[in-house]
Amino acid sequence: MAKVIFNEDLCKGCELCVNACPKKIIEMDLSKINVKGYHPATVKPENMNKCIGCAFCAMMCPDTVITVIK
Amino acid sequence: MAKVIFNEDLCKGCELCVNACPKKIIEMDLSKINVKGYHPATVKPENMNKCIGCAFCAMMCPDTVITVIK
Amino acid sequence: MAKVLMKGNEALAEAAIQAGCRHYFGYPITPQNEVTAYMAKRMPEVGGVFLQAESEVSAINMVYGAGGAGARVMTSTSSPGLSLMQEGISYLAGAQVPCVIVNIMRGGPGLGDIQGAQGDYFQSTKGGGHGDYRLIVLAPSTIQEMADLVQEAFDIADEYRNPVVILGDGMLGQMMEPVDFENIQKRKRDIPEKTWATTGRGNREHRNIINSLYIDPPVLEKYNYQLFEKYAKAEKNEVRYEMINCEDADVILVAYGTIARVAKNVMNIARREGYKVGLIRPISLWPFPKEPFEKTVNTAKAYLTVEMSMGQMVEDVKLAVQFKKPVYFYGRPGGMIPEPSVMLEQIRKIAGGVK
Amino acid sequence: MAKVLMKGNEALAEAAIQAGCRHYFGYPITPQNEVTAYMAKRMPEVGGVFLQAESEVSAINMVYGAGGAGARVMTSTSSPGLSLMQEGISYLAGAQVPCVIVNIMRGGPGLGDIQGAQGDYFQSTKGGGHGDYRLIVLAPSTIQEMADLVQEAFDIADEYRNPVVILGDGMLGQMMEPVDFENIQKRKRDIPEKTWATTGRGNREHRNIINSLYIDPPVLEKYNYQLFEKYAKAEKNEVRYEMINCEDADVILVAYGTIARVAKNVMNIARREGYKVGLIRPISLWPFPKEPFEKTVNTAKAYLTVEMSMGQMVEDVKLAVQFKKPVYFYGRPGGMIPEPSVMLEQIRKIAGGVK
Amino acid sequence: MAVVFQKTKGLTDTPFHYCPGCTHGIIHRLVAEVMEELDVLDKAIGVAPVGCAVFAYDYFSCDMQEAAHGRAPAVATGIKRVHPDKIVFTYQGDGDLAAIGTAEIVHAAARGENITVIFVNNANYGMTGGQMAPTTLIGQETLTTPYGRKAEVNGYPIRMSEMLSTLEGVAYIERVAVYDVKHVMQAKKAIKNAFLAQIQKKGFAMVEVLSSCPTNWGMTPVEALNWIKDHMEPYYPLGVYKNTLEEVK
Amino acid sequence: MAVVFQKTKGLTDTPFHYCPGCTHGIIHRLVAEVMEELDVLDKAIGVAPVGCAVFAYDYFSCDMQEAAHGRAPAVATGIKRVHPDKIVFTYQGDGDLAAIGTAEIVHAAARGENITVIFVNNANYGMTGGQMAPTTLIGQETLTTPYGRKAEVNGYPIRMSEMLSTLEGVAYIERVAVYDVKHVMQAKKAIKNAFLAQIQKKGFAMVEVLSSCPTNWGMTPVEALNWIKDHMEPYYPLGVYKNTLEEVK
Amino acid sequence: MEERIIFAGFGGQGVLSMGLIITYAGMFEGKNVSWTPSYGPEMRGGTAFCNVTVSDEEVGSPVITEATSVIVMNRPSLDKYESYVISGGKLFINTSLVDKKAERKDIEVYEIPANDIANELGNLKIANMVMLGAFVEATKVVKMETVIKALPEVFGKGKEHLMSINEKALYRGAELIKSLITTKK
Amino acid sequence: MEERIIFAGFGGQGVLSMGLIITYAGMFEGKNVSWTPSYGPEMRGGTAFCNVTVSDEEVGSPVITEATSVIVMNRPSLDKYESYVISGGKLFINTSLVDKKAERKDIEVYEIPANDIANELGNLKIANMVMLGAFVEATKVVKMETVIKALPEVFGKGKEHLMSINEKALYRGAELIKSLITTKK
Ligand SMILES: Cc1ncc(C[n+]2csc(CCOP(=O)(O)OP(=O)(O)O)c2C)c(N)n1
Ligand SMILES: Cc1ncc(C[n+]2csc(CCOP(=O)(O)OP(=O)(O)O)c2C)c(N)n1
Ligand code: SF4
Ligand code: SF4
Ligand code: SF4
Ligand code: SF4
Ligand code: SF4
Ligand code: SF4
Ligand SMILES: [Mg+2]
Ligand SMILES: [Mg+2]
Repeated sequence: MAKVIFNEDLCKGCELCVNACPKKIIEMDLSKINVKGYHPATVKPENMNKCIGCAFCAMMCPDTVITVIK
Repeated sequence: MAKVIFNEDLCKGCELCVNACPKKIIEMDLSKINVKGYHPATVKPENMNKCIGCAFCAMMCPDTVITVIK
Repeated sequence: MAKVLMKGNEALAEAAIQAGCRHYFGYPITPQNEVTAYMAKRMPEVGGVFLQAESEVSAINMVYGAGGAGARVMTSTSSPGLSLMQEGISYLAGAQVPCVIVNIMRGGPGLGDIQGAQGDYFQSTKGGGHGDYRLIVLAPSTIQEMADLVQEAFDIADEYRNPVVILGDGMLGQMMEPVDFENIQKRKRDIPEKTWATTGRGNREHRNIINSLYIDPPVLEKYNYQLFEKYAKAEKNEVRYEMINCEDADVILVAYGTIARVAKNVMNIARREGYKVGLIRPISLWPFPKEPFEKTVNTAKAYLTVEMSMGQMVEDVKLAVQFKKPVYFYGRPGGMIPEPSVMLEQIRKIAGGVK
Repeated sequence: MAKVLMKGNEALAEAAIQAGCRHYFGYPITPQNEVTAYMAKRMPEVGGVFLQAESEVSAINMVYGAGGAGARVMTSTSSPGLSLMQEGISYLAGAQVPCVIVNIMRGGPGLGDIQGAQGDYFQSTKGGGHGDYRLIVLAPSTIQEMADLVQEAFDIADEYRNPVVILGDGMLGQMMEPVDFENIQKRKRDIPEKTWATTGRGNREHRNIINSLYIDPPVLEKYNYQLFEKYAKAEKNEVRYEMINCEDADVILVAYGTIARVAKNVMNIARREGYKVGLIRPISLWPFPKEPFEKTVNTAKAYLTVEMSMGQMVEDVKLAVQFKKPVYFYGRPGGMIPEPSVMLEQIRKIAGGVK
Repeated sequence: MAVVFQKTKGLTDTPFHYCPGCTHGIIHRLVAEVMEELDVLDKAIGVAPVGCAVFAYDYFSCDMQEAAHGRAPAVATGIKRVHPDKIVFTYQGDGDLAAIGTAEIVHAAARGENITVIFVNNANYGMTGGQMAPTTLIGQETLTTPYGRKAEVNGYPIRMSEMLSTLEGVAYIERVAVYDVKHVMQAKKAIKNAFLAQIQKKGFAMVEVLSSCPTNWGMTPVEALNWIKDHMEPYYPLGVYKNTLEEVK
Repeated sequence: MAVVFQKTKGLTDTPFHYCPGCTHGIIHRLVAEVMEELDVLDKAIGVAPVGCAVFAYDYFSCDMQEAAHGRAPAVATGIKRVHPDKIVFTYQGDGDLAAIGTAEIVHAAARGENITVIFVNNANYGMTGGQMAPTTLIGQETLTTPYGRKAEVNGYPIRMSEMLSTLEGVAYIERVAVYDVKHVMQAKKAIKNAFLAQIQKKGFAMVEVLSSCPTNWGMTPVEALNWIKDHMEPYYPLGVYKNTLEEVK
Repeated sequence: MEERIIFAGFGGQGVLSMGLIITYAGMFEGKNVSWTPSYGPEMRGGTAFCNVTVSDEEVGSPVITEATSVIVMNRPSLDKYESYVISGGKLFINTSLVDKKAERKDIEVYEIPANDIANELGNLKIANMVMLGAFVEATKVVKMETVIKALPEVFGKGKEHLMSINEKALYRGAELIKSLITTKK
Repeated sequence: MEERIIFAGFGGQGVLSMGLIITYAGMFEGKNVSWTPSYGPEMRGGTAFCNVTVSDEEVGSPVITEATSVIVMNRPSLDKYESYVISGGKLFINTSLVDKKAERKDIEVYEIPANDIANELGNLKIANMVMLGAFVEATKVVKMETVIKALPEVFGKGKEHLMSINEKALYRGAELIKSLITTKK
């Protein structure tokens, strides 16, 4: 089982991680605006179990928002 | 019959014409120093008849000293 | 509608085109990018040439080529870019190639920042390049004046066969104000035909040569003297300045460009407070206007020079005042704007009890 | 044998090496080519680096890299080359990178000629680059002094973390005089360790960064003030000049570099004719020596500034004399040397009847 | 559970100032990861350009110098000649490297200067608002080519990797892209090789990275990645242009 | 009797200031002859460099501009953009073109600037007394490589023709030499082509001429010619590197 | 009369346009005007702001340190610009994105939930217009009809479809003020 | 004592070396000295010259406009420098290459067929040494033995084979002066 952790305040809402995730589990949290003024990326708790820990999201994230644990 | 004319005062004594002449008739006039301080190139009158007007000398002269007539 | 709202950089560019400039060479740099962008858009519309050079070094040498070939030509940049142009500028002055060079100054030294500043006064007026030469340097303080002076600059350049610098700052480049292009007043000048330009020999008898090399010192010396005769003429005819409320002024503010606007406000506030304050605003930084100082030095008690720098024009003010009256200085470097409140305080201090 | 006969350019180069300079980056230009050639030969002998850059622009930026990395580094050039270095120089000053920059001036503007001249005074002392900064500028007038000052220049650069300019002219670069390298007097200085240099982090806690960008204006402003505190210290401690026969002098000649030698001769001749003539020779052009003028302004009747230019230092002389006494000027541009006879004539005229 | 991916020690804690989705951020990370993996952070000295990456000195956790626009290779040369055993790299944009800094990069390459150059080709001048770069494609609209770049006026985009590969001093040149994970991984390999070339004292090494500028291209970050692939890659073929490296296991 | 060879009208009456046997003089003559033959002297505008050819403006009998060191291509660009129908050429040395002026020549070529460049490669800086040029051969002694040019220190000589030929804007590039009559004739043909390329509005054209510098090489003029052949030509192969010309009869 | 106004918010919230619209309107009404944007490295994000002066006299400093009004669209802008308001001046806060209250007591504070209203109107992007409407109504720097006339100058002519929604937002903002004032009374 | 000397001729006639030798010799004799060459574009040909000052005092201008002695090795140099000699000064003319006479009457003129003598000695290149010998003998600026000591400094140490021919030339030049002076008497 794998897990992704978002350092939310660094996120700029670019969606490159969304685009990269093979499992399509990342989405933008429209309910939040972070300190930078963006909707941050997130994986809903109910989807986290689908994460395979491939780290594609992290590799495409330009802002080192994502940590991946497996 | 061909003839070469040297604009002597332009000559810098570099001997490129000497080197280029297939007939080896050009030489430096050691008896003269021109206004620039060089021994100018020349063809002795007795050798002028050997000139074939090929203009090799003129083509190699860097200082446009030589006119060739044929 | 006569007035249009425009950024200073755009007004400058449009005014150049209206002055007949059809060749622009430049390299992007903040805070003058709008000039480049505007030219890129407009030049093709008027059949002119906009070319983005590979660097400021190239740009200024393209200006040399085009100016030498007879075109009305312009380049624009900001401080670091101007530094890179110094060799080219010395060549332009040396070979007497007319052109207009715009410097929308930013904070320095080095990379500094990108806010408007006035730290390049020395560079433009004393010669950032090598050798003895002079540039005619004009400093607008409103967007309207930017448009006015650019047009005049091309005429001066052509009349004197000399580069003319428009010295603005980032603030002037970026701000928007209404501009009227229809009623621009220019001095009537006898602009000689460019018979010296390299246009191809055609059936001309002589060859035209654009050059600044005079390998024989006595010849170069003579050439220098000729240049300085020209400069002397400019010192006589091209001095520009604004002078407000100076007749009865005890304290006279001296400022150019953006900060002169602030100084004008301060003058008004101080007047309201009862201080007799005036303003001298040099518009031509070279030739530096000595006249307003000569006119006021006997009546004024002191001068307060305000600059967006550590103090550069203040040297010329001192030379103009000839130490007959004190010359104070207040400046802020790095893109900061001198505070009206500080100016007021200084005025109060300088004026002392006298209201 | 203590004294060796050397060209100024060579003495300069040798002195740099003796001062511990092991990195030289430069680009050939007359009349300083002997520096480049000497360095090319000597540096490998002492385990140093000589690198011919692809241009002066590159050379000055190599200097920036090497100086920022902690080396004692030098470049040399002549007028047009200095103009090309202006952006880099503003960066060096802005990032506080110590280095020595040699300008062996020639006639300008533009390509000009290659004889010695003094037309780059403004460029060096007022700032040919953009923004508010200062260079410490030293002007030797003999070959021995060239060697002396270069050695001191490296120490000053390191003490102040600032570029130091040696301003010579083609004459000084080309002429030969005997030089004594063994008895060079240098001031003892506390030269701080270069803990700021980019040497690789190693086990240092912090990273070292060489930089002149301060994008936030208030921060840049503060940084500017810091720089100017440093400059104020230099203005206090680094003023150098020579003063001869000034105590009783009616007319004081003011001259630097090559032409100061001629002025000294003229002073002697004039003294023999019975005129009370003195000489002030600024050695540091920035900070400009005000002291000798303060000391003499009450006793002298007038000053005569002599330059191999159209008149540049004369502005600083006027500012120093504060218009308390007349300041006359005699100069020749383009690589010509002001005539002793003309100087004498002027002295006679200025001194008037008074002998 | 183990950490599969985390931020490299090659980067400081300062957040990037880049626009959302700008791949400068990815490239930074790759360079930093490579330096960490090669264990050279304590002896690396980087040179930041003028361009969007101007603050690179705040991001890489090694000593840094900020160069004047285009002069990073000269600055790096100065540093390397003082510290031949340190690892010196530049990070430059296409305006910086291929326009104003042309002479500096050509001569650093010709000298075989033993440095590593990261060359970010985003087909425009990002920092100044999106003007034409030497690498801007024909037809591409920018602030200074509002009617699209025209060959008759502005000439042709320069392929720097190809041009510099003609020089003998060059040890390694590769062109990569960062538009998807696979290419990001390839890019990292190339960057590692370019540092290895320096470690092996082989001479000049450069990696040209095709990168996005969503802001000035007027696209979403994801669209911008596709644009790299669809428009840039065809004109700028990926691959190794020169390689004199010894095999390293 | 007819005149077989006489001085071209493309040259003025001013005698050259070049050293005895310096082949700058030959190259000048060829350029002038070509302009005369193509009948463009009345619409030619030349740009002189800084280098031994600095006085070229005194020699060519057309309008001329004297450029700053290395900037001739930028100056020529300025002229050409004002007078697109005039014939604009530069005459530059290897220090001028391949060192300080690298950016200018690369970008003039990349732009396909419709000008003709005569590039005189004499493997050193003649005018300033014989320093290393970017074209100086490995091992060659010069004022600034007193122990011979070393690749480790100074890198490798640049082959400009090869490098510039990678650029799309280039219409014509040929390298020639002037060490004997046959090669002088070939050089003239190349120069003519480079002017024809401009007349045909094909873009950027350059002829690189391997030339001698007897003074600084420390040789007699005749020895210097041989040195071109024996030492320069092997490193700088002669030939056409690019040609997009239409056939002209 | 001299109004010195600072508009501030995130880049992308349209604060430069707000300022521009007022500038055009001021010009149309024959006032002296000047508009100065913040500019910086092109990189998006961070704070954007502009300074607008509308005056009967010549405009002095284009940079405002003593503002008659300040409009803040996000939290960092409030932190930065609250102190710029002159005593007795006006501060407009976009409460949709700013959770903090103003600290100053010597100024008039208007709390406008601009994003929420814009959301109601069906387009988050017009939050700035809501705020602008409120500002115009509260300050009367220019007339609302001149503001409407100025819209095409800023958004481009021919974008009439955008205009109606913008107008609607402006009036909603204005109404809010009217009701606030009524409330106050 | 201050001697200000100009040496002038074609490039290649060794005029710079003549000046250098005197400079070294002056230094060896404890005088203040300075040597300033002409320098220009590297291109060979044309006129070369140098200025040498040997003085008991500090050397002022390194450029000489009022020479105590002028040595001209060719015709253009005579044209250019004859006027530089101070009244009562000395002018040395290489009559082998100069067909013109000096015009000045207020100076001492020495006519030395330097090339011819060098030719006699079997080496045209040492014409400058012949002239130098004459100059030293006529002016006594420095001693001949110091001149001999200075030769290796200029021509490089270890070139002893060159020295003897140079010395011979120097003495032949000196003899010529002696005989001239004898003749005069
Ligand atoms: C001498 C000089 N000229 C121009 C500039 C302005 N400038 C800053 S960045 C830049 C271009 C950056 O483009 P690029 O190198 O492609 O980097 P990017 O921002 O695209 O990553 C320019 C022209 C400058 N700072 N200095
Ligand atoms: C900015 C600048 N830097 C340096 C010089 C000095 N300089 C004059 S010519 C020259 C080199 C000339 O070499 P090259 O271009 O090869 O021409 P050549 O003389 O060999 O024909 C140099 C460095 C200068 N005039 N201007
Ligand atoms: S690690 Fe892979 S599966 Fe998990 S969120 Fe990231 S991209 Fe998706
Ligand atoms: S890629 Fe990174 S910055 Fe972009 S949305 Fe995902 S987490 Fe946020
Ligand atoms: S024309 Fe031919 S044969 Fe006659 S002299 Fe010249 S080279 Fe010799
Ligand atoms: S080639 Fe010309 S300059 Fe040389 S020797 Fe012959 S004629 Fe004289
Ligand atoms: S402007 Fe372009 S290159 Fe620069 S940070 Fe933004 S997206 Fe990236
Ligand atoms: S120095 Fe060399 S290139 Fe220059 S003129 Fe003399 S021989 Fe020719
Ligand atoms: Mg880019
Ligand atoms: Mg050369």
